[in-house]
Amino acid sequence: MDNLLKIQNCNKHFEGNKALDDFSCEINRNEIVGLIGPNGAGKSTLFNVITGFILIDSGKINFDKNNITNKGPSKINKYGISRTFQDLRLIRQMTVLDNILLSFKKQPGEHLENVFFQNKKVKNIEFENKKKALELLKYACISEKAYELANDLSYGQQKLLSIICCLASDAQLLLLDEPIAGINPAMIEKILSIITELPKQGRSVILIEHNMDAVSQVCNRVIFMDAGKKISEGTSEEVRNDPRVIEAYLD
Amino acid sequence: MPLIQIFLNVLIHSSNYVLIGISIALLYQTTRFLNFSIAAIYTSGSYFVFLFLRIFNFSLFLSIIFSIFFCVLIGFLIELFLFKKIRKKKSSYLISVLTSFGVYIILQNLISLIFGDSTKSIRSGAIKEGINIFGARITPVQIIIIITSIIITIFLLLFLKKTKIGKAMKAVANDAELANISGISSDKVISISFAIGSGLAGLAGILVALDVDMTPTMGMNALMMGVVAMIIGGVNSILGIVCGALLLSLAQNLGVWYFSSQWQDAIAFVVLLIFLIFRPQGFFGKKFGKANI
Amino acid sequence: MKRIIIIGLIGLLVVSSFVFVSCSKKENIIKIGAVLPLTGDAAQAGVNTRLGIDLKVEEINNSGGIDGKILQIIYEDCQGDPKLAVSSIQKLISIDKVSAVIDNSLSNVTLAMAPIANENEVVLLATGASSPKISDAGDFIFRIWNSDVLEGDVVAEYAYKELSLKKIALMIINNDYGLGLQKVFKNKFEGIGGTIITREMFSPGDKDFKNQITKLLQNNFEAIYLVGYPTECSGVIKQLKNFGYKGIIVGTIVMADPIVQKAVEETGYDCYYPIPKQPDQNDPSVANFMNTFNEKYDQEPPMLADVGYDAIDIITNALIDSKGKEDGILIKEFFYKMPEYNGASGTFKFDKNGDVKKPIIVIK
Amino acid sequence: MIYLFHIFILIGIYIILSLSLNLIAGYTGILSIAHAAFYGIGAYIAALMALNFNSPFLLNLVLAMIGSAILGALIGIPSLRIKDDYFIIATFAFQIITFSILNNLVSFTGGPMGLPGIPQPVIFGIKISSHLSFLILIVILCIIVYFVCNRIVKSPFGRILKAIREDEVFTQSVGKNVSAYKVKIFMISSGLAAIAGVMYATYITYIDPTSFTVMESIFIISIVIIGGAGNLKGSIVGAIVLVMLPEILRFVGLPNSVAANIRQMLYGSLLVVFMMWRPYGFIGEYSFNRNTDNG
Repeated sequence: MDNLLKIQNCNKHFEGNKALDDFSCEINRNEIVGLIGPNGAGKSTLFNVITGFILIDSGKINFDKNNITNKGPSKINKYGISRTFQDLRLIRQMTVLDNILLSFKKQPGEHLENVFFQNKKVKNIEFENKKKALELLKYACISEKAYELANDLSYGQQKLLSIICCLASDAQLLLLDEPIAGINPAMIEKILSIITELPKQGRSVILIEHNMDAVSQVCNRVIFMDAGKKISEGTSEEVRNDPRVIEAYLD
Repeated sequence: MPLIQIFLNVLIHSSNYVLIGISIALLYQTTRFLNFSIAAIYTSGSYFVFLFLRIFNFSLFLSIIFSIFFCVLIGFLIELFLFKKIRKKKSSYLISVLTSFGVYIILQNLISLIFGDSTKSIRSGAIKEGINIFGARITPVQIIIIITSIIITIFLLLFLKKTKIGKAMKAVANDAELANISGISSDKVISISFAIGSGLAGLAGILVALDVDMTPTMGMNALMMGVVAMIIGGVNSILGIVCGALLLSLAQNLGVWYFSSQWQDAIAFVVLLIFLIFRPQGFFGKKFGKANI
Repeated sequence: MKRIIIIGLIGLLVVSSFVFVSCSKKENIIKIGAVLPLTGDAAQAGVNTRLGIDLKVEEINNSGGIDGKILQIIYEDCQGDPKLAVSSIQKLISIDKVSAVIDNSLSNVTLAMAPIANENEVVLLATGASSPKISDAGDFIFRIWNSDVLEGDVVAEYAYKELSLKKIALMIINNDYGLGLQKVFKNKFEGIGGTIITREMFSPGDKDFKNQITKLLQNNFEAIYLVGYPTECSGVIKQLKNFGYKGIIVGTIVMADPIVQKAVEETGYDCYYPIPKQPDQNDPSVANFMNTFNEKYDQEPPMLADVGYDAIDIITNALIDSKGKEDGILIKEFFYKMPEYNGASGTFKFDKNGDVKKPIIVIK
Repeated sequence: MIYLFHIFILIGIYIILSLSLNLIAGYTGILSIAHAAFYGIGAYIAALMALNFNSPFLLNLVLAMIGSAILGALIGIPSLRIKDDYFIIATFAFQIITFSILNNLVSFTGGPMGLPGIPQPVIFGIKISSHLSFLILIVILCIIVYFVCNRIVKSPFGRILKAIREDEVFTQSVGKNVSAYKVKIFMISSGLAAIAGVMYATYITYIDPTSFTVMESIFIISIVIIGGAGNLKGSIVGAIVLVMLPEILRFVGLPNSVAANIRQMLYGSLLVVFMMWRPYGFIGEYSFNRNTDNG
């Protein structure tokens, strides 16, 4: 079995609303899965559940043989899941470079005692990380923005940056919440090309997206969900032609 | 243990905590920050009465009416010249909190500059023994305080439930932007809640001063008790605040009874901390729904 | 640009403070410092004392000053805060170069300032501080207010012997004043055979005492010993009445304050409290004080105005004695050898601790 | 001259206080009005140790810092559950309770009578008693505290603090244990505040609970804000300006009856004016504005 992520029978209620209703799915290694569905279907809730920002009422989530059910967000990130947010979160008052540096894992300088000791080691690793970060920026073709505030980037560049932050954290699974919504076509191309590259680096992706063309372009598999339930699963073609999906959209 | 007396004490104290608590909660709901300037308006209420009553020789009733009017005016002006502008800049709650604290310092010192620091009284008539109820004592003024608080609370409850403005306030409290979109002017609603909150705070100050006189620094303590009542009860529920006020004054009373009177303040704030940590939504507050992500 | 403004601003602050420091001393003026709580919870005490001080200064300057020099008081507001008081006295001594410092009724403030006064050899004359600890605060520390030891003893004895009270409840303000007096009173009263039934406390600035009174009145006693400042005391008395308390109230000298007097009058309680023996209108110095005060301010002298008045008077006497030489040591020596002084607040004489034993009588 | 030394010593004490509070308020974005409580706890621990056990100054200093840091963790932990306004109120509660304990445990803390006669520090056999030597000591301590704070905020550790200030959720999502960082920074901040407390206690040689009230906390916050939150130099500027200002106002010659009230009103106005028109303070980097109001 080559499951990276396995979600089993997850339930989540919000004041009577079922945000997740007995939801199960599996994500394989090196796979890009599209998660689609109408607004309020529970897609972002699913992301929040996987990354530990929302606790589930029942069910089980396994990641890479670890049980990550209802673990804290920072812990889950350490297991190797990284995410972006629908409302695009970044540390806007810090530079682009700092945002990426923040995302690296296992930084000795982040331990309090190392603020005063092991100066050299901290400096070396900080230097290494900086190099890696600049490489990543180069890869994304925005290295000239490295020392600007994240806030001063264009919307598309910010979305790009949030994906670069995920890359910096060296995650095996990336959860991308509408990474190309509302940005210009050129930027969409760039982001999609980065996403398609990911399986080659040994990473998997779950992608929430409304743009069906993009989804069919990059995703190996598509999951359609509505009202917290998984309605349909398969290639984008299959899902698109599934009568239950059509029905859900008509509602 | 004099149960009846303790019961009466709790009633008197909590009727005051309720008024100031609701006043703070109204403002908190619509503006989303803790407004310290309410403490100064609370104090101003009683000092305005003193001004009209003792210096202009108005009747007590007329003084109170005028005084509440002026409290409303002050609240309205503060909102207009400070907090509205801060909101326009989309500044965070901290800026508003600190501004309101500055306003409190200014107003409180203004009052002590004008009236001096010693106790001032607005009672009328001689100091009499309270009415004896099975050995417990309560004065007519205290009865009036309790009744007024109950009436005002019920009135507010109905006002928020039934009237258009009340409903608009609820809408703004839930989501100011959404309310704006659906045609409710959040600025207007906030102004109204400032007016009502200030009036309430002024009235609370007057009622206390009728019972136990006044000093320029009395507002801060009252504000904190109101905040404690509000948090224990839950910001969104008037009934919750009533319960919070009752619980707070009961805890203080029993604290004096079982421990010692010097721990009164500490007890109130320990109760507050317990609630903040274990039940931050208060008695009747709904548990936070969706995590704010 | 921003940086320049800020550096400029700080520079300005520092320079201006140096300018102030180097302000030369003016001729023909004798400066006396007064560190009083002019704002905050204890402000009333400070404000009252100032009335007395201003009155005496005006009298002295109208009659030609001291050796042709004009007396000037420099007030500092300590807000009842020891830290501010320390700053104040530092400033008074090293910048204004005052000849002496007067302070007010807060013992913790006096205790905080005492080391500085001693170090700089400037007399610190407390007008109302009553903590027993002040007796040992140093050579340069004087007070013209009785130590609590004296007052508590007298009142306890009076309550037991003259009023034949055997069971007393305590109602005490929770600060050094209240706790200090409570200790003295309790020791004395229990020592001579009385019983302290219970004790309730309230904080400075409290206005509502219902909880405490409710608990207090559950006990069986003959009188309440009430210690607090005028604001709280008047509140307690009024609320005791509301609760239907019928017994006696024994108090401190604070009861002499007009605010408390008014409360006692309105409630009609039997209220016994100690005062320095004499405020007897026939005494010329007292009568003079009462009259001039009334003339100037159009009101009866409130509590602590008389000690402010006397404080200036004895400092003036010391300065005249030293021929206008403003030397702390000379003033100190004058105080120690000063004969019995008859002033607005009674007759007194400093003992070796710089304390006075004003004769106390208990009045109703 | 001594008066100036005295003012500079006070400025030094407030620089330490505001630098340490800046770590929480300015860098981590958590507003706490319990800072005077830690200041007081430090002062009391050192004073009680010196008075009861006659223990050496440096030991007292270290113990005060540790004690205060432990209590700092105590208030840091609720900050994980309690947010924003409610946390301000919680710190307020902590402040009141601390005051109440200092004031009411008479047999232990001396209660309202305070603790007089605190011995002055002796460091390596040198007795620090004159104003000048105190000033030198406080300057040294200020430099050390500044160095420590500077090291913290410039390090990757400090980067996380700033990230928490700007967006807690994002910081969590990149794998940082926000709770642990909050507790740690609270401990550091309270420990540093204790240094100021120890210096105050040994300088004035007398402490009582009224020096460590809510008003004191608010004064320290005002220093941080008016100086500039999120900038260590801002704290120094703020401390100099706010401590000097009332001292200078002493010389302005306002009529006595109104001077104190007017001084307070000026102080209130300063707060309002800065908040309204210059929330960054003199040279701050953080204006208490968050891009995201939740998290």
